[in-house]
Amino acid sequence: MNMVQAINNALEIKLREDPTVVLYGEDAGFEGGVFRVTEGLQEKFGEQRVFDSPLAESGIVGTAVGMAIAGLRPIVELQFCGFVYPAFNQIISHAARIHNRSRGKFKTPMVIRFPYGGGINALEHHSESMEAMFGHIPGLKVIIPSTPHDAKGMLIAAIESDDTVMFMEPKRIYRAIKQEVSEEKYSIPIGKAKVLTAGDDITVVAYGAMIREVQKAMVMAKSKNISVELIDLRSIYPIDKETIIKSVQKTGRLMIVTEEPKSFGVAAEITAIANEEAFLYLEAPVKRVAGFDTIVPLPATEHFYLITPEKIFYELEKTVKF
Amino acid sequence: MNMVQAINNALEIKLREDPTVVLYGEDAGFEGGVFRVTEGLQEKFGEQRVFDSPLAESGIVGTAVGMAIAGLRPIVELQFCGFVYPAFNQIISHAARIHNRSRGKFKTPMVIRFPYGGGINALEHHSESMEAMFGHIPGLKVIIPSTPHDAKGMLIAAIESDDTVMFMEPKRIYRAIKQEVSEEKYSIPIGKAKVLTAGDDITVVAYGAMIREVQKAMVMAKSKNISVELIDLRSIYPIDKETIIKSVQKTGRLMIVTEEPKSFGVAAEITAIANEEAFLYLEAPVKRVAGFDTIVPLPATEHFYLITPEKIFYELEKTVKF
Amino acid sequence: MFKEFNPAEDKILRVIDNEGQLINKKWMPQLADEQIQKAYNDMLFARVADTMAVSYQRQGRMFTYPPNLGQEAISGALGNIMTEEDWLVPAFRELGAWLAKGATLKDIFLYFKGNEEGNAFRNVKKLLPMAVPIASQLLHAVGIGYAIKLRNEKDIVYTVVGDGGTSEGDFHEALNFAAVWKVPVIFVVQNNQFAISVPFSKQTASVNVAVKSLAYGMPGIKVDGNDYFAMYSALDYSRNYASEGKGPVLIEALTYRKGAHTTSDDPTKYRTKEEEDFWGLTDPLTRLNKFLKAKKLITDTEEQTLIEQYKKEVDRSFEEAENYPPTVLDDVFKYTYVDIPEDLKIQQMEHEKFLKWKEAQK
Amino acid sequence: MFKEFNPAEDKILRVIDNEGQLINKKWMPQLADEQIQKAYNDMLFARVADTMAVSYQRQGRMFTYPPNLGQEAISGALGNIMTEEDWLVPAFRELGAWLAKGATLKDIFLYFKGNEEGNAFRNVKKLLPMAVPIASQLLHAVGIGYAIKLRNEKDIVYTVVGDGGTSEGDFHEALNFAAVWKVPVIFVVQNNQFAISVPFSKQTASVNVAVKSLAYGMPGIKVDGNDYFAMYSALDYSRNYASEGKGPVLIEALTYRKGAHTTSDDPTKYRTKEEEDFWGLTDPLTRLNKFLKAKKLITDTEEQTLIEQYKKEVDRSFEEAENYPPTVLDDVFKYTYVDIPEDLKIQQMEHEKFLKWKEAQK
Ligand SMILES: Cc1ncc(C[n+]2csc(CCOP(=O)(O)OP(=O)(O)O)c2C)c(N)n1
Ligand SMILES: Cc1ncc(C[n+]2csc(CCOP(=O)(O)OP(=O)(O)O)c2C)c(N)n1
Ligand SMILES: [Mg+2]
Ligand SMILES: [Mg+2]
Repeated sequence: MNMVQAINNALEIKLREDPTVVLYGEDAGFEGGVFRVTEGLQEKFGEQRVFDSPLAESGIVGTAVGMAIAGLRPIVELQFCGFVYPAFNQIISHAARIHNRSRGKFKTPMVIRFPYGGGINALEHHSESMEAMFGHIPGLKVIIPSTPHDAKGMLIAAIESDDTVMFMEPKRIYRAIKQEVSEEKYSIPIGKAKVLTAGDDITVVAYGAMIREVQKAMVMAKSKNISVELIDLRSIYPIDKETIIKSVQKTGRLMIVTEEPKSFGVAAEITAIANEEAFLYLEAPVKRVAGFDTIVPLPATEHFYLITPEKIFYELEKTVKF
Repeated sequence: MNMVQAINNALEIKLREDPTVVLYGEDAGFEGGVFRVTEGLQEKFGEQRVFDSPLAESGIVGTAVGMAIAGLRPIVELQFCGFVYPAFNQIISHAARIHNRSRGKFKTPMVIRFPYGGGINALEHHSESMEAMFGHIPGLKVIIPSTPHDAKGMLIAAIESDDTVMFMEPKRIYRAIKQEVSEEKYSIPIGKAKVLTAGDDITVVAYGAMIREVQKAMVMAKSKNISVELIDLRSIYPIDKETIIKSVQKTGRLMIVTEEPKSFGVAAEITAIANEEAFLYLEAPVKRVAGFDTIVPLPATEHFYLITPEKIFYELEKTVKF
Repeated sequence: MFKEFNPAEDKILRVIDNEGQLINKKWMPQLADEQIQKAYNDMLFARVADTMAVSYQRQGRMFTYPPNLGQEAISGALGNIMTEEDWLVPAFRELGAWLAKGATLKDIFLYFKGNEEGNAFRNVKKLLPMAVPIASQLLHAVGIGYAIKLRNEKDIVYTVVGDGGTSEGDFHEALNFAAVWKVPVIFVVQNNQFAISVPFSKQTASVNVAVKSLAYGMPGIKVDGNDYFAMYSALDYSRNYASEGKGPVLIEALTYRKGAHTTSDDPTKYRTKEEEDFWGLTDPLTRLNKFLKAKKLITDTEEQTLIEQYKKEVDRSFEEAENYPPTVLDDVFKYTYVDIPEDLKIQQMEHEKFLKWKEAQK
Repeated sequence: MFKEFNPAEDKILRVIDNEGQLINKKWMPQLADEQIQKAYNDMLFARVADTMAVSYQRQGRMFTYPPNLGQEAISGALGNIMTEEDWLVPAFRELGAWLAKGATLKDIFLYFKGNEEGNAFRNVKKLLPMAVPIASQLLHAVGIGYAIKLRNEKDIVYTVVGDGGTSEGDFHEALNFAAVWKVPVIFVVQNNQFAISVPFSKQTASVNVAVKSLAYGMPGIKVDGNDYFAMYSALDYSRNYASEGKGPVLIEALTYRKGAHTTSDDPTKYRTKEEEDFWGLTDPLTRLNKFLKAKKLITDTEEQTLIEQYKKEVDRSFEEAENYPPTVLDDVFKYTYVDIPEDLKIQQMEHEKFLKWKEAQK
């Protein structure tokens, strides 16, 4: 399966086994979504459970909050990360807070899914990576898969979570990676990072579409005898400090690769964590390889903005040599 | 003047000297705002230039974007930091981007003012500190004064800036500090931090209402012979790396005091900067003293959440002793 | 009813006049005397509690509080219409409705004393906590309506918002979604003429609020919100409409916020004595009282006795709230997540360490 | 006009029928033959350019492009109504209107080839770049209208949005602010029946879009958007209304998106051949062509010649766009701020260093 199929499969499993699960969004019903992630689900589960909504993101998230309060488990699709902003008030003021506000009387078991990230030659607002903003909001959980296998297991965990989960889909690799994925139900716990490759010289933390880019850079690194320990963060919040710290204690060096704007991003948080918990182990400054603090350019210029394996290797080598 | 008066004075000066300046928001016209910051301005400059708007934050910011495009310099007031979210789409997708999108043909010289922060026994959503989110948005400038004097000079600079400026007002000290403030026009450049107290043992970076709390902690520190260098950050973005780094190179220790939720906050960014630019000077882990990653509690419980001088001193001492 | 009171022609449903005289027999609800008496008593209780809340606040025993004075008929009617199975999705100025839904005064006071525990209304099933971000709660009502419809249940969702709230994008999205999805939601707009200091005329240029229903293809009706019978009648008709699966209804309840916006507000800054006097004549309690007196269902002495009794009850509830145990650190951390992240637990533990250290310093 | 075509009764303004026959003399605009011919030619040009844009995209020479096929009468009329002093605040599917406002095809192609420089429309003063977040641009139009009013200028602001866009909160807030502030803004809703795959019936339950004007106290009118004369007439009337200081107007232009949503979309998935055929009969160019033919103002050969000429022109513009110099790193950094932060300059310098290193590796 590719990631689109794996997500579709996870949605199907949960829609089948749990009658409280509903799924909706702009074009998410009849057509199956602009990326065809929900294709076929309306046919299988009917218009009452899988449906199109009017074009209004605050409306989509706000109604989902209500459904969740009333005992459903809504999954909503927002069309692109750049179109989540109209829903911010509902996300921050309600989806993230009803449980706290009602002192546990009501909860909001809901999933807000949306594709994010650059590299697909898209229009303006279609390439954003805003995970740090969500990570900063008390009450939200924020997760990002990097493989079809993880996408399925993490989405199932998200749907089963009693907290609101932002499930961000790295659309650049929606169809780029194929993998054996079991048709059975399984879930991958929220909040656990995964060491993808063990190594000695430096720890690299990345997630989503950046994993593949780091892996390409690792081929170059290998030829220079640099041994990289690669961690797939998977969960932006809660963040798996333990896995990161353990690795940094071993390698003494840390680099973070993210496609978000650099300032005030996830990479800064991870740097702060390493600093707080592994200060005495750090042999070089933690390196942030991230997007520029600019708007993601349109396709003709985006190649300057995208983080390439060369760029990763370039910074990797410098950090290892520090 | 207190900070309310200083801000009012800055608004008056710019309304008087620049006919393109207009000022509006919910209750900002006739009544002079819920905190009386704009009091008297409608009387002085008429209903066309200082006015009430309908209750709709996206509308307020979105129309300001249009006004700015058409050559005005709108200043809009949003009632509380917790009510900025409905305007996020207009702020992120437009106020921060029109200049880029039109390749410099149009710009958005506008100021978005709003009170933020806790400590005033307020209702839910009235105590938030979301500066990190704004700092993360390419295209925005984000500034926070800590004194009446700074508030006036920084606001004048913000109004004169050709970029969109988020001007966040620490409402907890709106009336708490009185100062001689010149009636004359002056401005304080955006992006420059200020060393408030020179010291040797540790650098503390703070801003807004936290400055006063740090100063109280410094009294305790002094009695223990700890010499603190206190920096008022003033500008969240652009961030004045130079001033911070220079100080850390001298003291070898850094603590950041912010009232925002800790994870993915301003304190993480400053930690990352210190790590990148002063790694070899750091003698202890950079310490973040920040809010919990929870929702700010209501008044009966807020004292647990608020950062107190004792808490600052407690962490200060530990960091110095590290 | 919806045709008869076409909001585009700015018609208004009114059943009794300011003197408590019946002026519209057709829409006078069929209520037993005891029902009317009970309604009056509920409204009176709400008024007593509201007035006392303001004075507790003045005494510094409560934080900011939004008075309900003058708006009692709306929640009075709501209270008599709602069943236990119905949902109430309130804003923040709904004292009477909360009470009608079964919330305790103790909880309400607790909340305005700054303890979020009061907002849980633990003893009431289908009552949402108060929502502060204006108009945002309307979408929750629509989502709940969707769940009801999906499960083929019979509940109705009542949700309330102010005139200022009609300007927010969420108002629009909520009404639009509700009508497209045909969910059983009754939107009640308390048009009390002001959003803090901003008068209705600066809020919208439409002839009234009810006409906004046309934008969504749902019925809308403007009602004298200070007329208990008119409110009851409109709610009753709307409830039947919604429960027949015909979809949502928008009710504009014309009223006047006689008090301040909140206890931190001073309305004399932005409105005149004449205006206040004009609206004073429409007071919902006075009108219903006159109606009851004409029917000899109440006397001044009876009313006085009631008021004294209510005052005691309110004071008792307030005491309960005052004697409520103080909050603890755990209250900050316990509910941000259902499944609490490890890191948050560590933040709590570290703060406990600090508190111990602080204690030790003394 | 607004009374005659009451949107609450779902009236529609139509001037010629599908056969190009005049059916409403009263509202037939007084246009000279040459004006009508010019309008037709503009629409034809837009159609040729649009069709060719789709095929450039198919050839992989352009990125995603949103076709305008079938919606030419709306922008054709807009183009003839707008003056140089007027503002146009477009969404993203406004090819004809951009061209009418003076934008060059080269710029438009450049934009859809992924270069933001094309979106600046440097040669046109009061044309905003295209806005992608649905309905958000409407508020900018209102703000511009406010500036015009404050400065006592005479300009009119035209702004365009789709039927899907009417569901967004910003649509509501924009119309409400516009009416309260009484600004000279004309809102044109291109109701092309679809928001990507979602049909109008799932977008709203209101009888039409025009009736939504009642919610704001502004006039609204539903117009046959595939009838050039009806569109012209409605825009002309609305412009006069707005320029008399009476405030904003909402025009619903009923049309049909004959093409795909964008070049990445396949409409056969969600609509039927019958539906497409039905709307095919209302094609705006065919209708105007029939009208012109009946008046002997155009022949098939003339039209063919025009098309050939336009094709060459379009190809020339496309070539210009293709030959436009490639972008440089500076294009990423130059415009995020007017006053560029030091740190951003450093990010750029560091990336330059990396690019040099990379170059050196080869
Ligand atoms: C989104 C949002 N913006 C601003 C506020 C601040 N605020 C609180 S009440 C209020 C006025 C509400 O007016 P209305 O909707 O008429 O209700 P009323 O207070 O009259 O009951 C405002 C602006 C808020 N709570 N939420
Ligand atoms: C805020 C926002 N949400 C979602 C999208 C994705 N999107 C692009 S076009 C479109 C449909 C627009 O429909 P309509 O307003 O009818 O305009 P049309 O495409 O028919 O011209 C959607 C959902 C967007 N651009 N902006
Ligand atoms: Mg009100
Ligand atoms: Mg459309």
